[in-house]
Amino acid sequence: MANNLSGGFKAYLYRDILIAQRDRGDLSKPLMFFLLVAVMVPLAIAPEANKLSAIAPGLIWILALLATLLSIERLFSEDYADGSLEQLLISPNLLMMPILGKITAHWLVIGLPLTLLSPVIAIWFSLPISAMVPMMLSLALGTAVLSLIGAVGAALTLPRQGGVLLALLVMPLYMPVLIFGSATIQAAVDGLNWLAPLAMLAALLAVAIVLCPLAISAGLRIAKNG
Amino acid sequence: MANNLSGGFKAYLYRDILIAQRDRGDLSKPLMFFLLVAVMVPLAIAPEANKLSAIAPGLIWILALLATLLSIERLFSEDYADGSLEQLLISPNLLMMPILGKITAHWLVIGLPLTLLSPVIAIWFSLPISAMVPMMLSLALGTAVLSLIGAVGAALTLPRQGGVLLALLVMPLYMPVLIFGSATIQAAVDGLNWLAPLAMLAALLAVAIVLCPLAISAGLRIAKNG
Amino acid sequence: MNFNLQWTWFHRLGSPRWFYQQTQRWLPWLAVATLALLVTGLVWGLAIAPPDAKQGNSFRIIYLHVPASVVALAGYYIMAISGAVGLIWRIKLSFMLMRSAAPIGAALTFIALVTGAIWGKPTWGTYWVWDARITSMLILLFLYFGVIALRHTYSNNEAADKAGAVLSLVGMVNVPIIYKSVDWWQTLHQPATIKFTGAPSMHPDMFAPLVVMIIGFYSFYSLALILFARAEILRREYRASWVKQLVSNQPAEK
Amino acid sequence: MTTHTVLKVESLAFERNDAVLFQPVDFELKAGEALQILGVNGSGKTTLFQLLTAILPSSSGQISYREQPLSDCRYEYLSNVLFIGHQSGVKAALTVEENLRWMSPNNTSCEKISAALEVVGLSEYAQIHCANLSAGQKRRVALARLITSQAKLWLLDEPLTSLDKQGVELVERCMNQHLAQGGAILFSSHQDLAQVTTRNYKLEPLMEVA
Amino acid sequence: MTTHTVLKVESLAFERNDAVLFQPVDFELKAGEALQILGVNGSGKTTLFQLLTAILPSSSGQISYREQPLSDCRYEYLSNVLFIGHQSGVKAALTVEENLRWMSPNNTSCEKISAALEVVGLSEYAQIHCANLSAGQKRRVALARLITSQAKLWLLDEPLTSLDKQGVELVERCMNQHLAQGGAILFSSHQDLAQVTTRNYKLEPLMEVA
Ligand code: HEM
Ligand SMILES: Nc1ncnc2c1ncn2[C@@H]1O[C@H](COP(=O)(O)OP(=O)(O)OP(=O)(O)O)[C@@H](O)[C@H]1O
Ligand SMILES: Nc1ncnc2c1ncn2[C@@H]1O[C@H](COP(=O)(O)OP(=O)(O)OP(=O)(O)O)[C@@H](O)[C@H]1O
Ligand SMILES: [Mg+2]
Ligand SMILES: [Mg+2]
Repeated sequence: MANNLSGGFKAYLYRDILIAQRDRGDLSKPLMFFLLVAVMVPLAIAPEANKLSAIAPGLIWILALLATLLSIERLFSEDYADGSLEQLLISPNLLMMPILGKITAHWLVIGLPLTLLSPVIAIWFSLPISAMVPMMLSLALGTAVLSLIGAVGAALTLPRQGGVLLALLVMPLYMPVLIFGSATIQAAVDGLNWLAPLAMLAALLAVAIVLCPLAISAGLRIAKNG
Repeated sequence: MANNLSGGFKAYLYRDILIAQRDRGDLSKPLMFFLLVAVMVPLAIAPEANKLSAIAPGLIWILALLATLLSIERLFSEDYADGSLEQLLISPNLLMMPILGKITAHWLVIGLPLTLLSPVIAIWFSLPISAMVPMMLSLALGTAVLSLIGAVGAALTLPRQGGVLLALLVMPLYMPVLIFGSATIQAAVDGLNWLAPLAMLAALLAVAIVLCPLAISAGLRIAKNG
Repeated sequence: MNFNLQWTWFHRLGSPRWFYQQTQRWLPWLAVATLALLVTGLVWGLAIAPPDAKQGNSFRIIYLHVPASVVALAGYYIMAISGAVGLIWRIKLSFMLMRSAAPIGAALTFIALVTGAIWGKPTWGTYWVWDARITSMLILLFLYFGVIALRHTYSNNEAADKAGAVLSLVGMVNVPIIYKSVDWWQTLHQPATIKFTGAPSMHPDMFAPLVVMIIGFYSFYSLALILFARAEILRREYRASWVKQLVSNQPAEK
Repeated sequence: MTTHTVLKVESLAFERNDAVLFQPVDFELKAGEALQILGVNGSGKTTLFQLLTAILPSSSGQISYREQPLSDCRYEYLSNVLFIGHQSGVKAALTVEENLRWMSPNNTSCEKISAALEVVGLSEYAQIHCANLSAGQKRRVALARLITSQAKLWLLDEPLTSLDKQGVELVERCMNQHLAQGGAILFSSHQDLAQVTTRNYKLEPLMEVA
Repeated sequence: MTTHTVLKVESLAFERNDAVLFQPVDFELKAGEALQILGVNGSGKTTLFQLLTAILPSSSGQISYREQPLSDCRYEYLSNVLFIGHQSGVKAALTVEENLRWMSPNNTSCEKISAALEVVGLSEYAQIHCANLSAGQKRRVALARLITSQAKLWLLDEPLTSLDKQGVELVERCMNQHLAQGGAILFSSHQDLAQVTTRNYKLEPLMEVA
């Protein structure tokens, strides 16, 4: 357990993907969830195509954000309840690698499917084809940041695993991702330079990969004390 | 325990509100959550006032729907984990009343605050003042339906308390609420007759109050059989 | 020996008791200074300073709005830094300061938002506009709320303190990012239709009372922080003998 | 005849996914009697309790309460049953006192609640949230129901787990008192009770039939 | 001198919300020795284990591992510790075999895993999801780690809960074997062990100081 070279990264990555797959029967459910929400939007908002395509960049990002929020809560709460978090905390290695493993698993189960599926939603909302590549790139980077930041909130709210409280903590921190993410797509739609906002997302990801695991391991230790 | 005249309605209502208040420190958190999500929308979508007010009726409803989804999952899952669901199942009275008590508590904590807060969001999105009353009425009725339907999903997904799975189950059932709810506001904005869609919401509520508790008690018994 | 000296100094600084007793002496002076500054600033700003050429008298709300905004922003850093000090050196007192800073900062942010909205009505014709600075201020309010809310999650004070500190540190990294991104988002989407009147271009007669008010607000902030922290100390240290002694020494009547 | 039969189980069987769990169960429980269900881990004791509380439906066989089949007297039966299972139903967010009040019959007086807390040794913890209790203390909160409840039939699934020696004695005393008042107890435990006279019933795994 | 001191605890204390939990703890554990922590419910046994695994920070006192303070040899210490607490860390969504593989050292062979499952009596359940196990069976999954682990120091917080009599014997056999191989065991239990020679250490509640 967690004694290999990668210090537990791979072990936790595999385990969490396996559990996600067992729990949901299969991994296609997140995909269906995205499609379903995407279907709902035209129902709630009058479905004239030009109106929809105007708000599409923002909607895809709000969707990504909510999917992360809905699922990130369980990142540590089950491990906390069944005692495996204790086992993680007493592993001799650093906490970083297992934590990054768990977050990567979360991204592979939530962020990646959404990225791969986004072209369908884009066509639905009559987004121009030229915006596809920037959209997918921004989603791939941005959802990873969302998972990382969400994990900080999940660690800090552990003893109460509070859905709404977690949302309150992380949503303000999600703002930059949301802004640069939708700005990337919007810029591509408007034919402007979309590399600049995309680069900002990449920078955010770099910062988050370095800082979030620190905050998370501190948070997990504190939570056990709570 | 649950032996009084109302057959457990009041007992479970009080208990669940007390737990909600303990868990979140206070009951103001759902309010902040709504405000926060409302802030995100203009950030993701270009914030010109006329664009925002065009999509506002739909957005307020999507917001209500998501708040319910985020919170309904815990309606039974904690009781299941700590054994109090077992105690509920072996109470000699009918399950209806305790279940309705729990759902009412959920609505008081989530649906009612959202309804009371919606004028702030409406001003933010530059919705006309004349749409306020229909909006609040539709939210009051509609969020109750959302809680009832959500509870069915929560009962059916119980042993796995699956965030995404639950969303997948209940979202199709939420469609009518979403459609009539946003139609009420849209009609009021457009100066049309908004009583018709509101009446539909009231009818949905009547049906849900009768049918959902049945489905929920069946679901809870099945879940224990696992 | 030097080392020893350093540590007693450090220890004293971190001791809630020392803080409580020291501030007892500063408090009256600070209160008087705050009152003097605020009264001077308000009278000068509201009555003496000339009315604005374009906005008339409605501009006078600036004397509440700008100081509140400035101190609300600074307050976040004060909170986060005291949290960091607590985490690194395990000083209880700085956690207490952090905890006290959150509600004060939230209140000031709220004042900034409300006065801004009130000012917005006569100048822009609307209470709210999705402007970059305004939006980031709103998000700051939620960051404060998050720190306040988190402490109810923990029953153990120490854990609650540390969790709050971690969250405010994460927020501190994010505040500039949020500010920049919101700013950027604005310029990207639409040309700024509304511009703040630049501060340096202000007339000195209007500017001087503003400076007085800003200093007054900082002074008020320190006063509030000390009072909140003192209450927090009593609440947390109620078991300590010096607190018991303090309470029993109080005259019973009144 | 004062010692009437409280609970009678006749050739009760349970199938899950078409697999039968234990050999058909037959026993009778009279008022004033305690019956201990024995069986190795996984033999189906917990499942049996869930059958007896009608949480799970039985596949065949009959359960009768005071000579009546359970289906005919469900309300009366369940009103007279106190069941404490592996999960004790203690809510972490509520205090010890709130939990006990919530789990006790409606008309329980405040004095009775605090007396019960006194007996289980939790008076000092009355205002503490149950999330902050130790494993044994949580168990004691659930067991305080033994004192506040008015049910005649106790169904206790491993009541002794996590309890220290005084705790075990305490439960034994409660049980003896209940029996003396004409109550009946069905319980499972891997430990033998020192002070309570019990009969045993052993759950046997099903032999594979060829 | 072959029986070196494995773990030494000197006037260890713990405060939560400024309340001290137990009287300062002092004990020494040598290789080949088992030490049973005694104490009533809520005396702080679980807390002590969390101090010893550095999950919680201690307020004062010193823990040393092989004569070195814990802070100096954290990696070496934790690599040599096997801790099984109240919550056993068994994941409900995984099968018995997957769980054991996941909880065992990396290089554990398949044969060793199935041998361990054989010993704890779960061979037939290897492919069953742990959500579908009985309380005692779940505990046995966790205890199978006693066989696959290579750690020298075992910290077991109430290993015997939910186990039937054979299960208790099984744990005792594992413990004896571990001791014979020069391992050390610190455990808490409200039951007395029949077959393992143990020393006791009693956690005492703190007297209120005036
Ligand atoms: C709800 C609405 C508003 C909010 C949240 C808000 C927020 C802020 C903030 C955060 C500052 C920055 C202080 C600093 O730079 O450190 C500020 C300064 C200022 N605000 Fe507002 N404001 C609002 C509305 C208004 C309105 C309507 C006006 C007048 C037209 C106004 C005029 C100013 C001026 C003159 C300054 C100082 C000059 C400067 O530093 O640029 N604000 N406000
Ligand atoms: N939800 C379930 N789904 C499928 N099988 C189950 C489920 N719960 C229990 N089982 C199986 O039923 C059998 C009996 O379980 P039960 O919990 O009744 O045993 P028990 O006698 O109470 O054991 P213990 O002494 O460990 O508490 C076990 O073999 C278990 O694997
Ligand atoms: N998270 C917590 N926050 C506050 N107090 C706690 C917390 N966990 C335990 N306690 C308190 O600390 C004391 C010791 O608890 P601990 O779990 O260590 O006891 P224990 O000796 O293991 O008891 P048991 O025999 O019941 O398992 C108890 O009085 C309990 O109320
Ligand atoms: Mg059992
Ligand atoms: Mg314990």
